[in-house]
Amino acid sequence: MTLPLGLRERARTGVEVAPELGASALGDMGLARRFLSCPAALIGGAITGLLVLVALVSLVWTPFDPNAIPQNVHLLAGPSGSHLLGTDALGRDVLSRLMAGSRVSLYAGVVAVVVASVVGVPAGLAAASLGGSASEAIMRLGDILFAFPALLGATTLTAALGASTTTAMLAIGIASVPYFARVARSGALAVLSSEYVLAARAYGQSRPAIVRRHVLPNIAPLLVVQTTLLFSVAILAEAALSYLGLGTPPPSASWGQMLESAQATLQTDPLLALWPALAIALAVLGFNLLGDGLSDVLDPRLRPVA
Amino acid sequence: MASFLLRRLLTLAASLGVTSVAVFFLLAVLPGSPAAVILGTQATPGAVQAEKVKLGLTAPLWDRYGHWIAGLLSGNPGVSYISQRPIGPQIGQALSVTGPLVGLGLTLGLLGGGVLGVLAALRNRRVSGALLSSLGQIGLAVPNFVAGILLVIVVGVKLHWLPTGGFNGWSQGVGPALRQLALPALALGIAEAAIISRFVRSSVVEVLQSDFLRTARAKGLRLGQALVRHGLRNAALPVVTVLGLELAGLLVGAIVVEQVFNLPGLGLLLIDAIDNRDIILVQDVVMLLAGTVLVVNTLVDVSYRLLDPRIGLDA
Amino acid sequence: MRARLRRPALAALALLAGGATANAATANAARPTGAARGSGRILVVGSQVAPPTLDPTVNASAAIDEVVDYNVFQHLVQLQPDGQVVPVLATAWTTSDGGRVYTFTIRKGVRFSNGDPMTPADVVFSLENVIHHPKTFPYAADLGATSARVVGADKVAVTLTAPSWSFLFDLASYAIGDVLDPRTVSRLATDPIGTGPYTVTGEVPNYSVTLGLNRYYWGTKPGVAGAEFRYFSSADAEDAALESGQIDVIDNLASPQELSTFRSNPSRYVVVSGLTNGKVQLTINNAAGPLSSRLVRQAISMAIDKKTIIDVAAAGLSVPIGTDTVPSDPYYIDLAGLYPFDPAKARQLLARAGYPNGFSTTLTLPPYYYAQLAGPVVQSELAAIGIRAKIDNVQWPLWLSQVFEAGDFDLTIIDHAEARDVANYANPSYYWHFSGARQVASQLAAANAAPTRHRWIAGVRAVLREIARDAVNDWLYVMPDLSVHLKGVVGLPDAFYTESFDLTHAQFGGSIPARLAKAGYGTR
Amino acid sequence: MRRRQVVALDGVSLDVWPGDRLGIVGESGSGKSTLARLLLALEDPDEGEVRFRGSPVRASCRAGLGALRRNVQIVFQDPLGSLDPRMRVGASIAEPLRSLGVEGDRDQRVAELLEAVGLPPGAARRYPHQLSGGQRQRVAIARALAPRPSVLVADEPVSSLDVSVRAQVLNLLDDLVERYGLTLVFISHDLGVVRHVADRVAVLYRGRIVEEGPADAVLGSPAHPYTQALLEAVPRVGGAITAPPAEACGRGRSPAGEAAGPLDGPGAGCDYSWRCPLAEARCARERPVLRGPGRPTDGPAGEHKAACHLAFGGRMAP
Amino acid sequence: MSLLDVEGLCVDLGRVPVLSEVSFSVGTAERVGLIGESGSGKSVTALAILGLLPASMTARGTVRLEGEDLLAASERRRAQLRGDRVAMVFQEPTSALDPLMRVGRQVGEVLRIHRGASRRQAHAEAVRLLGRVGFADPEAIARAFPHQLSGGQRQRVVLASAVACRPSLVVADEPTTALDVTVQAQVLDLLRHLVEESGSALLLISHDLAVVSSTCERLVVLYGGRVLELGRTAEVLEDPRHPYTAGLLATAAAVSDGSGLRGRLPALAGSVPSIGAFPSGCVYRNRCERADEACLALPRLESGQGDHRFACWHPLETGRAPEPRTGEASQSVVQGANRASGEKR
Repeated sequence: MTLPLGLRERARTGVEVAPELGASALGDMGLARRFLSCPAALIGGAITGLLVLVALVSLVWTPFDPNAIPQNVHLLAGPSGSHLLGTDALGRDVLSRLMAGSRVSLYAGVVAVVVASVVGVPAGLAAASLGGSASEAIMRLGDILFAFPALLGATTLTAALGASTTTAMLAIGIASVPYFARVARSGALAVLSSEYVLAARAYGQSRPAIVRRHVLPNIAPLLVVQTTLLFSVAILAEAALSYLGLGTPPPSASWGQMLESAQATLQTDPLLALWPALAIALAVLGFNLLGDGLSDVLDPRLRPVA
Repeated sequence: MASFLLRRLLTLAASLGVTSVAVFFLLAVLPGSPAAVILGTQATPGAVQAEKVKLGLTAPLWDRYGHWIAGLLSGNPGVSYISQRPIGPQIGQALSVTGPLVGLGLTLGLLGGGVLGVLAALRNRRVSGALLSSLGQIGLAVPNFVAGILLVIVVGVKLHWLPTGGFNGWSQGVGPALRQLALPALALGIAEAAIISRFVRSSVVEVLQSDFLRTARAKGLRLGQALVRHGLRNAALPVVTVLGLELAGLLVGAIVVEQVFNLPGLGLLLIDAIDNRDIILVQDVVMLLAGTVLVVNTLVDVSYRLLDPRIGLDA
Repeated sequence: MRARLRRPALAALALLAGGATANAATANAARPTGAARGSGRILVVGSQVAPPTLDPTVNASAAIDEVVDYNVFQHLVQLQPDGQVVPVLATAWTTSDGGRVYTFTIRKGVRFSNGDPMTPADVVFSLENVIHHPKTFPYAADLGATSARVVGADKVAVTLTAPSWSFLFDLASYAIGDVLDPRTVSRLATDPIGTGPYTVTGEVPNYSVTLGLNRYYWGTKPGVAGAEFRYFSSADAEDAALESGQIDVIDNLASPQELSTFRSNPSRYVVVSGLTNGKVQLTINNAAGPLSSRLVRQAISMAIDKKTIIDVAAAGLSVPIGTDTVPSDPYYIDLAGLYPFDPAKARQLLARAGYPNGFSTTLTLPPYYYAQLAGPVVQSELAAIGIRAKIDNVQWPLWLSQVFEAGDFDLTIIDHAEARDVANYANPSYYWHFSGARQVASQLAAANAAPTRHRWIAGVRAVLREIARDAVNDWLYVMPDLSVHLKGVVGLPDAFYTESFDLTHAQFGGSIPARLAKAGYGTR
Repeated sequence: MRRRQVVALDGVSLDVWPGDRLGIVGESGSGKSTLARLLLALEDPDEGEVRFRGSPVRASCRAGLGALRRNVQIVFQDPLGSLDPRMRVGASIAEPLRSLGVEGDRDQRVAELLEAVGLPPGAARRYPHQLSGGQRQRVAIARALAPRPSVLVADEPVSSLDVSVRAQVLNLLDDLVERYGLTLVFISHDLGVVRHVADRVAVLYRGRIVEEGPADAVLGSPAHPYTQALLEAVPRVGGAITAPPAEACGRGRSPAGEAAGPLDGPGAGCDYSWRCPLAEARCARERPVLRGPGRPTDGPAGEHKAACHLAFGGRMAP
Repeated sequence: MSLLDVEGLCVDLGRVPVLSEVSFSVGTAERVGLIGESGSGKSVTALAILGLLPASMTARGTVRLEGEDLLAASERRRAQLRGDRVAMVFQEPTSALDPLMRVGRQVGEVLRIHRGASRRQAHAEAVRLLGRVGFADPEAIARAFPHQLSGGQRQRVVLASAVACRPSLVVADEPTTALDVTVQAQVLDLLRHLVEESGSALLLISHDLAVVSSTCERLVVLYGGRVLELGRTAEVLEDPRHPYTAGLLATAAAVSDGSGLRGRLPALAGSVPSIGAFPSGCVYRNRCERADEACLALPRLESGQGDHRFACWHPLETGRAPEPRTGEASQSVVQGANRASGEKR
């Protein structure tokens, strides 16, 4: 349960800023060009793109049915022509399950992000625009949530709602709320203290309109970066929680599940654990790199105060 | 200063209070009861009820909460439902493992992350810097338990340098105990170093671009000297602020690493307690973990103000 | 299902740890510094679930008995690995009143490990303790006694509620038979005092329990200097510990799939694969919708290929059973062929029951490996006949409260580990809601009251056939027990019909006396 | 806890009449930006009030703000910071029209405004960072003019611009004020700049107006020693530096010649007295009121006034 | 031989030229002003002289200080010279000081580096220096942290450490831009006194013609990374030959002039391009109303009278007043002690 990895860092440091000198020389490059000229974004984008592609393909085609247990059980077969990555302890095709598992990982990220952002972003915006004791209360609640071991939240939710990817990611999403709230708040504070917001107030724009038309578009890059990083966190967490029996239930193919079931035959069939482990590491690396790259590519001027 | 401390302490107390309520009631609604676990499949409805009465689980929630809190405040964390033993010594024993483990992990993380981060910052925008950064990326992508297992293979099994797991207590002597904690601490420290190195890197990059560092160089210090004399102190400040956050991460990490290395620490205690619905033990351990994080965050907050002369304690 | 409460999927956290151990056999032979040496070596036993307490009178956890039963506490009579009930703290017994009263002659000269002499009064105290706490003393009901009293200088008489052919077996098998020192019962949780060869000398909760030799032991001193039970949260860490010589024995592997490593090195390891009393079964809620139909239950039985299940969940090291009995039972009967694997027939039965298109149901799985492994197979095989089972994984406490206590489930997979527990089918409120429970109850009562052992066996067999015909549950296979120890360790039990990991005769090296070998100690 | 109360402005009374070109001069910390925010009802004063066309307006009371919002607009110092970086220039200029509910064809109005500030129509499609500093400031001015305000507040509008661009923007402001008959409140630290756009000048020192009057009078014959010091300190091309006399400066007090901000001003007397080379005993005791020559108290509007015991007929040097 | 000789200094940011062929010199104890707007490369010039360019920039050409080529020197050698022979004052006194270090130590540090002073000696000297830059209670200031001082005080601290080793050259990059006008005057005054006292030369870099012209004996006008004009202050002010200089002069004079009142200001056309976006040939040609095809070629620095030089194909005639582009107000361009009024219109 290595929960909050990159988020922790981002929550504090926010977006890295390109050095002042040279910024004007790089000047008016388009978003696409800046993306293409940033190796981290490019590699991360390629990995995550591949992940999405595999997930989409797996919806319509996998070499075998990832969940069906064949009648004439061929257990733990090594890689072969028909089963490129072999079969698992129940005779299921590992490649098919790996492909299907990408869906679970992406789904995990989506659920976690939706929960974390739906709660965290409004909370952070409220903290930033209300200020004073309301802000203090919101942020202290975030601290408490943060201090609360996510493992316990996951256990409780699973016990209450049953083990499923959704439940596990609900817990991860809730645990990530403080990060989104912090980022949203610090970004919003930077925007709200800007002169263009002052100008907007001077021409009579209402507070909600300021948040909608100025704050949200301006903190969007921060949130996009945060979202990418939460994806990597969610993939790790899904794997960890699946081990604990708190995540995706079998027979659904999830990488965490696959790792969990592979550990029993680790000595004889280490490859069975290697594939999902590699998939997890690659996906996490991809999302982390994409997040890092995007934070460089997307507007580098806006940085959160805090 | 005093008023700031007072205010911070009040906030801390309020946070701890809210946390205790959250912990208690979250666990109160957790399905499954210690009575059922104790009786196992020998249970009959009457027996479960009798066991619940015996354990005091039938009292109103607020009474139980009050009883628990009163106990905690008077230094008595209560008696385990399942083992019927006082919890204090159990937690103390577990802390004697987890505490040093987390401490060592943090130390290794700070040292490794510091060195890696400074080097990556100095090599910023160069190939070697990118390589150092990707080292950090890999550290982030490999979960700490996988790192731990790799360590077991390489250091423990292939090289036979250090034991692969278990912990026989401090009574065996500090040396052997540290040897047993070395690999787990390293497993914790690697992931931590990866995280901290990224903080340090961005912090040092910022300092490297700062005017005062340029001024220091204009005075005749070479880059390295200027960094040592002026840069690192300044770069360390933002890193201090994340220590509280990192501690929370380390505590969670320790739970996992204790599993891998079979260490009788808080993680094992907590997971067993959850499995057994030993609710009061779970409450105590979670309060300890959450409380530690909250307290450390407060300490970090205060010390940050002490370290940085620009921020008054009045503010 | 009490037995073998293995640490669930948690163990899996140590992903890849097994890889670490592949070459560990040659590495790190150093023994932990914690092990005392002196006169001899301490035997270190690896296990998975640590005892929550050492008090067997308040908690049903099998992990308690694993350590303290037979090793620390002894019974009047005990069960040998060969299945024989033999006198231990009693030297002899007689029955009277049509089998309702058992009179035991208590062994003389026995002392508790604190030096207190064991008296018949202590025996009475121990039994009365069970009788007076029927609700919170685990397995108290199995004693089936109403009173115990001292009758003469060295005799204790126990009066049963009804004649029972399994009283001695129950007294030998469960902690209800433990003879306690009345002066120490308040400290049982940490300092259990018994008459066995060992006494508890140290404990690190969730990590280890150390046993030293009982100075006052009345029998032959064990061939080891002491013993330590070390608990592993991860199976891989446990395997690594054995391979690196940090432990000597693994009591019950977490999963049969680990076996291959040890089997491949027979010069170093001894693998003991014995059977237990455990019956791994697909429990069917007889009161839940379509499942209340016998035809449906029979269809399920025919849809599930036991061989596949045994291959997947037990590495092929088990035998199928067709009803609630295992080969070691005196009344064992093989009904495994009653519902042969035949999906086509199963589909017909389903159609006859009115479900030609099958139905949807839920398969609730506890976090134990056999259920986790067998679950998907069952799901897949049920799907083949049109029954769409959704898998719901639950934690153990939740399984207990939701499935076991509340009976709120459709299907579940569980190991019913208790021996001779056919009486569960006589309980109409038992969680599977068997509709014929009352009839079975009277049949069983009659059988137990049977004047001869033969009639008793015949009566129970009738019940077993009855529940099999009704397909109350789908019995899958006998739970195997897979232990591994280093070649030099001898005198360990060959089979595990109680929860005790009996170390009474354990020793390093040397040969096993023929008497013990015959009783089932260390022949494999 | 010892909370220091920060008084940014203290007892400022200022009238702006239609058609006025009022320059407000002050160094950093003199309260000039606070004054701008008060004028726009972006903040509320702790005491006193801001009246627009006779009715008091409060930032906290939306109801009375409508007329003010439509009629009073502001241009800030940093044109990059005052434009939303994620909004195209055209959208930025149209924003006030949208939020104030101004009817009409917005695109056309945007085009008009761009033309008025001397930007090509294509500028509407650009982002602020694609423009130069001067162009950005033109956009900010266009946005301020969008709702056809009658009053324009310019808070240091040219101090972040390149020297060679500064004059263009000042000239543009001048033109626009002329063309639309605007009332201008021009806030700056730079006397030279103020002189070129203002008819009337008020000098702020530590949150108080120390001198006020027609620009030629105030700048031509300053009555307050602070104004005089300010004027002398302005470097002239080819001129020598005239530093105001340095004071003893210790820790906690401000260095000579620098307004340390409104944090720890002396209590009763003239705020400038401890820096003033002419200060007398009573300057430290008694706070001078703003007054014109001749009369002991408030003079008529528009008259040259100064808050100095020694001004007008005191012993001050001309 | 001059104290500082900059010859053909070019600095590139990647492939973008930031400075091109910049040459000028500073004599011993001479005060030279470097005028430039944003993007002119004036700060880069300062950093190049000190050898403090960011890693992303590369410098070519020669920068000789007392005959020693700094660009060719090792970093170790340059570090020896920095703070000792050549000192630098930066624009932002707030960020130029280490926020975590007491002021006294920061001032004394340069003596510890170059003079091997002990901690105690350095402190004593720091206190003395702080007294010299006008602090009444230098002991207290030495114990203060930078944030406890005002902007002007901080800049005095920076000045104190700059002159601590009596360098032969002080490079001051916009030292007063962040300060209020009254403080600016004092700091400039102090700066001049300090360099005079220690016999140092001063290279004063500013965008403000008024500041530079009132302080320096010679001027260098930088635009788009190139020197457009340089010469003695009086000559350049009196007789600007480059249209840019002339325009700048007109604007600056009009703004800083104490006597003029409302009216149109003489203004330069267009805006300053960003780095890398300056036109080829004459860098000013896209804003210059005298520009024609000739300006597509790069103009060389032409010699005028004395050491007055300028780079323009169509220079203003000598003695002619700069032409205001607009402006009704009739104003003297130059005034004060230095002189001759160039009347426009």
